Amino acid sequence: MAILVDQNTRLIIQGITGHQGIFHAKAMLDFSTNVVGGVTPGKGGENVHGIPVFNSMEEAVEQTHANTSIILVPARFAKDAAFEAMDSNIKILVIITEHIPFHDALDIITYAKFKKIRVIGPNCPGVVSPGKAKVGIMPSKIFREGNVGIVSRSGTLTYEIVNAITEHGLGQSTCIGLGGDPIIGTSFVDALQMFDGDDDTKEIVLVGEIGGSAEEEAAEYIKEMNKPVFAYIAGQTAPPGKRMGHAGAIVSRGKGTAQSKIEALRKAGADVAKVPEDIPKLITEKC
Amino acid sequence: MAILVDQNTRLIIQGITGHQGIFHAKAMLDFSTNVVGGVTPGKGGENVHGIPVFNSMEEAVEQTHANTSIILVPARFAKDAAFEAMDSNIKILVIITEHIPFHDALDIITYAKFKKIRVIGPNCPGVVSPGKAKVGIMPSKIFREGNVGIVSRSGTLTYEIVNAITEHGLGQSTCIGLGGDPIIGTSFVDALQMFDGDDDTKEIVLVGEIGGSAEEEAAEYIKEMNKPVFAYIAGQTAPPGKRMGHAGAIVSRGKGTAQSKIEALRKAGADVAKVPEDIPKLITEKC
Amino acid sequence: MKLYEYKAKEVFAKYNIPVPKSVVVLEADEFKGEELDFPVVIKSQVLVGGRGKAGGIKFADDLNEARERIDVMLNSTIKGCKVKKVLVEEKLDIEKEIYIGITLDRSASAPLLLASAEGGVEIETVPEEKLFKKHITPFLGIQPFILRNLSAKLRLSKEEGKKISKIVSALYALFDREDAELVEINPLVITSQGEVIAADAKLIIDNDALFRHPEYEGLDEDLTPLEKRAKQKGIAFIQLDGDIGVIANGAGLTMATLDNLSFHGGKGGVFLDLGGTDDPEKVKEAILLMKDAEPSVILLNIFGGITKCDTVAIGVKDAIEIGKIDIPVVARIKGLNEEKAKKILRNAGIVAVDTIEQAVKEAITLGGR
Amino acid sequence: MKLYEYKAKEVFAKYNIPVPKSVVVLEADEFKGEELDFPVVIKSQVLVGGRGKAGGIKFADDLNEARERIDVMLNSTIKGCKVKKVLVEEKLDIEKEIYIGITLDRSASAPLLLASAEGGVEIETVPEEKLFKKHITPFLGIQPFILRNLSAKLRLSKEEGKKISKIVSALYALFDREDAELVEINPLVITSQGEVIAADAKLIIDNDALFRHPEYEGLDEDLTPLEKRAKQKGIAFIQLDGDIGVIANGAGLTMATLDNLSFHGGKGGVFLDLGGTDDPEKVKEAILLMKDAEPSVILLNIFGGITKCDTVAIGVKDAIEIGKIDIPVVARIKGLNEEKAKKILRNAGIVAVDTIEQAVKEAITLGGR
Repeated sequence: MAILVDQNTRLIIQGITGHQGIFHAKAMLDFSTNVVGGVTPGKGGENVHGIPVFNSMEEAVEQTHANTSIILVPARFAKDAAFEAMDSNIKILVIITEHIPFHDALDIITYAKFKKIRVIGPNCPGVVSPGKAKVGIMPSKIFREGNVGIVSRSGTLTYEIVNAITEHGLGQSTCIGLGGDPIIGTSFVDALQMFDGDDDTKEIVLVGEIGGSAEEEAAEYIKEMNKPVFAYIAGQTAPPGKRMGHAGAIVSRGKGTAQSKIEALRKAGADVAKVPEDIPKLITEKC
Repeated sequence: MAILVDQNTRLIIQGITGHQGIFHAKAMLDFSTNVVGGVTPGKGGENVHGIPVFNSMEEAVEQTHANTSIILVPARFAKDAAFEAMDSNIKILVIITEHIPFHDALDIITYAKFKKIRVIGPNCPGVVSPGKAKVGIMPSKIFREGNVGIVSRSGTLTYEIVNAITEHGLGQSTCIGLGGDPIIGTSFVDALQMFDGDDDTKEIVLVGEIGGSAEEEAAEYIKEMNKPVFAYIAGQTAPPGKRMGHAGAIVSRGKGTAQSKIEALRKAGADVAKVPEDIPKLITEKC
Repeated sequence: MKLYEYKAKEVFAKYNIPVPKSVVVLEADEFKGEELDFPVVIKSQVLVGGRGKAGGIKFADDLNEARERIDVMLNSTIKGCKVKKVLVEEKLDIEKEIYIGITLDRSASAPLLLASAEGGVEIETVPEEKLFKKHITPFLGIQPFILRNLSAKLRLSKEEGKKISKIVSALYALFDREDAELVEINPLVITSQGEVIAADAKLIIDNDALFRHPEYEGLDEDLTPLEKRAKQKGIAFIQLDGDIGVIANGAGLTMATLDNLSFHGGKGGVFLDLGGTDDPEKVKEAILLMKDAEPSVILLNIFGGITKCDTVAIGVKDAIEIGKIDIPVVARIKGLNEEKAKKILRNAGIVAVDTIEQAVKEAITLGGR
Repeated sequence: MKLYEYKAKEVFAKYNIPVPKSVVVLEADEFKGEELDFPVVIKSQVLVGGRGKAGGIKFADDLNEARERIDVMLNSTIKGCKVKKVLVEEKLDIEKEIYIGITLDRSASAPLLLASAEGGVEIETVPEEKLFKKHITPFLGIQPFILRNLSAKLRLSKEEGKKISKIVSALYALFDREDAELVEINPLVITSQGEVIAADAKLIIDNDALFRHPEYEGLDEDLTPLEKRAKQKGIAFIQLDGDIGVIANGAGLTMATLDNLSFHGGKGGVFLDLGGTDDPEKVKEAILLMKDAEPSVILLNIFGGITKCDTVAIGVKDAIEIGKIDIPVVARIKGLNEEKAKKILRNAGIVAVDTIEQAVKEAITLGGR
């Protein structure tokens, strides 16, 4: 089954003719993702790796019946691209772009909530359901079909963990990168709920980091779950008041510490790994 | 069963200490409506006919667990009152106030759609489910429990028809006044759908008028319905380009004529009465 | 409130929407010819559509010709509207005509932005596939992608697209901030020099929002003197073609009464909605207004629900006495305290009947025109 | 970007939020004493909280006293921050202190308006029941009812409520239009004369939105020279307390590496996130930046997914050669082309190991401080 993206995904790539767009269009195609079109204003009629390019989302969705879109445009154009996507008939919107102004992200996420559109990101590596579809920029080779659902606020750190899981002989149902910004469309709780209802997912890995209280909220939900949850929290030695690379990774006014998150998750029954490399071992030990 | 308002209605009256508020609070109470509170900023702690008055909707809903609110405040304060209601935990909002600026109504209705709040009105007489609850300003005495569902864009004209139905020995399940403005929260189609799913409603009366295309859209829906629909359309002799009392009652650029509506309704299988007085006869003849 | 073109263009200019250089003239010799370069366009200021075909728009190449035509126009009537002002504008060197409008889509409960590369004609006649249409979410307004898509649909050049995008954004700002029901530029002209100018301007302001736009108060409107008086009193009053004056409470009921009248061969001369009031003062105002409209007969149709019939009846009786009204009155009055009301009315010499059908027939007989 | 108080107050004043009369002083004798009425407050301009308790706020009754205190303050360090500017303000006649702030509630994905009648203290210490809290829907902003409820909660008089409502509306406009992450007035003072004045001002502007706010560019910030350089180059670089410089690709991985280091008894001195790049230029910049931070050892942790490990390795090798870096480097590099990469690094004299644990242990040994 997997969640969010699969064989039924019909994907539009917004910004397909850019450097990133061209590169990742190929990678997503190679992952057998059903990429049905791309959008770059003014370049309608062209094609990228055989994918038709349209001038607007409206046109693209009309022509291709797409249900999902991925945004790979520069930060200052991302809000417009997101609104255009949400005003077409898209149900799932993955925003890869980083450095989107936070007030723009607020507008995007508020509108998405109103229109019941599932937004992943911004500033995220996307979503991968191995063997089915990749809507994102994660490296394809590290994945393998399996039953571990992964949800994370990080990029490379997630790849490490995915890779370790794969090398350990396990595989993934779906892997979601939520994004490193303070305002994101999908939370840990949202993802846990989806994994909870997914038959293909047997175990869940949660990769959190300092900042905010999304992990604490996840812990509340984990209490009610039957599926085992394994977690890792980055930033245990981060000093307060500093943004650790991600706009959202900051301990501010004593809130959002790794300690608080780890404690909440442990209390909720999750296995919290000391270092990311321990995750696969913890899974096989328990399951 | 009835629709929208019934024994489970827990009503707040916004503007309860005004002239209209005091009068209609009594009338609604006498109709055995469950009026749980009123709101007038600055008058918290007072009471009207024993109904506690609160300073804010937030407080009122917190204290009374209200699920419905009725707005009886002057037009220039109506938007604020509506937003306040929608930001509390209200599910149904009846806006009686007339002459609300149309851009204010746009904002209210747009926000209501986003928040999935059912708005009736503005510029409407409200909703009555005889024997259960009245959330509005319709005269109480004309109603009688029964199985005719009534939905109308008009006020007094509806009272006439309700009264005629009652005098004819029939009764009403629920009577909804949608409002005479061009921008209203609930359409004929919305109301027909609700009546269609209501066991207490056996026949439906639709009272339309010139302007817009809500009746034509209703006709499309009526085609798919099993319950018989009886209709009357006012303004058959209205000259184009003139607003006939209601802001929404205008034939403009050849659109919104009574003829077009009557034709559409007839084609859809509704019985269209020549004069409002004929409605009860048509019902008993057919049912 | 529908604004005259010259007034609408003043508002447009406030929002930096380019309009032609112009002067407003009330008498031919006010126009000196120095204010503008010739040739000029002379446009009758009337609030009806299609004035061009009706002779309401003329051109002039010099001062003499201009004054002559202004004079003729100021003494003319366009589609029943007396021309009181003309707008004299520099003639544009037209390369292309565009249509831009923002109106309300009632079904969608949203503003609708409409544009077409075929300007200068009625938008209703433009085939659907040539129209750019986009609903605007009030909280979001005109986002850049909407302008991009509009430019693409209208096949505008980059330069045209830029200028027209600015105008569309300004037009939406105007629509929003001025509480407009409709704004329309038809045509929006692209000149041979590549300038983009609003050659015409349509603007309707929401009457219900005038309380926050005092600048529009007292503006010239296309109302009869009686309609103006009614507006001041807050009474819904419309003059119609026929001779029978109809007063009812509620817009729907008033319309239904007029309809019923027409089924029986009568013809309404006045639509007067009393609304949900039984305030004797307002009832009196209404009756006096009706008197001054000089109908052959007054048909009163009251359904008293919250409104008490007897209170209305007293108001009517008083008004008739005070106003010394000798126009026959037929009343159908039903609902709360109807018996009392009928008695009051009959004592005042009014025909008070039980059904609307009786009332309508009686009114037609009494009117007898 | 956190603004200094005096700068934040300049922005406040643009939005008509009343601030005290003041001057900014860089040297004691710049202050002439004529600009303001005595007594005055002398406030160190530093970007740390709690400066009052740390001696960063003083009062003066006359010019001499003021200059003396300014001089002392300009030569002092408050909580580790060197005082470069002081703000001298007329002292307010305080009747009441209020707290007003707008921040982001990440869980709700919405701005949160916070207010309390107990101003002048840290908002975290105010008990929940005394706080006014309201999430603001971005598209709706501050509606009148919110201001009404705020005034009621804070038990403001009608006059106070009016003035503070205006300030709250202005503060939200500022928050929205200036792309602020946080705005705070603590305290908002009500004087004995009934004036309402922002005695302090906190304002953080979103770095990612600076492209549309060029007016904030080049503003003084609380960054180390290296951090400033990193910011210009677009590299996420943070100086920490320890001695081991950590470079990794991705913020999460960099944090995880620092954490791992600490579990083994090491201490990170630099957080440097290379991001998703294998651009040799950027890699070089990063290494040179790291060199100038003078760590005892550099720990490189790369996971190559999209990024190719060998490209990164070449960048590292080049940077070490060009920068003549003699700081020991330990690399753990994994993923795409990892074998190639390890060979390149080893040839450049870098310790290249397989697991992060090995790398961490090696780094601690080599650093040896």
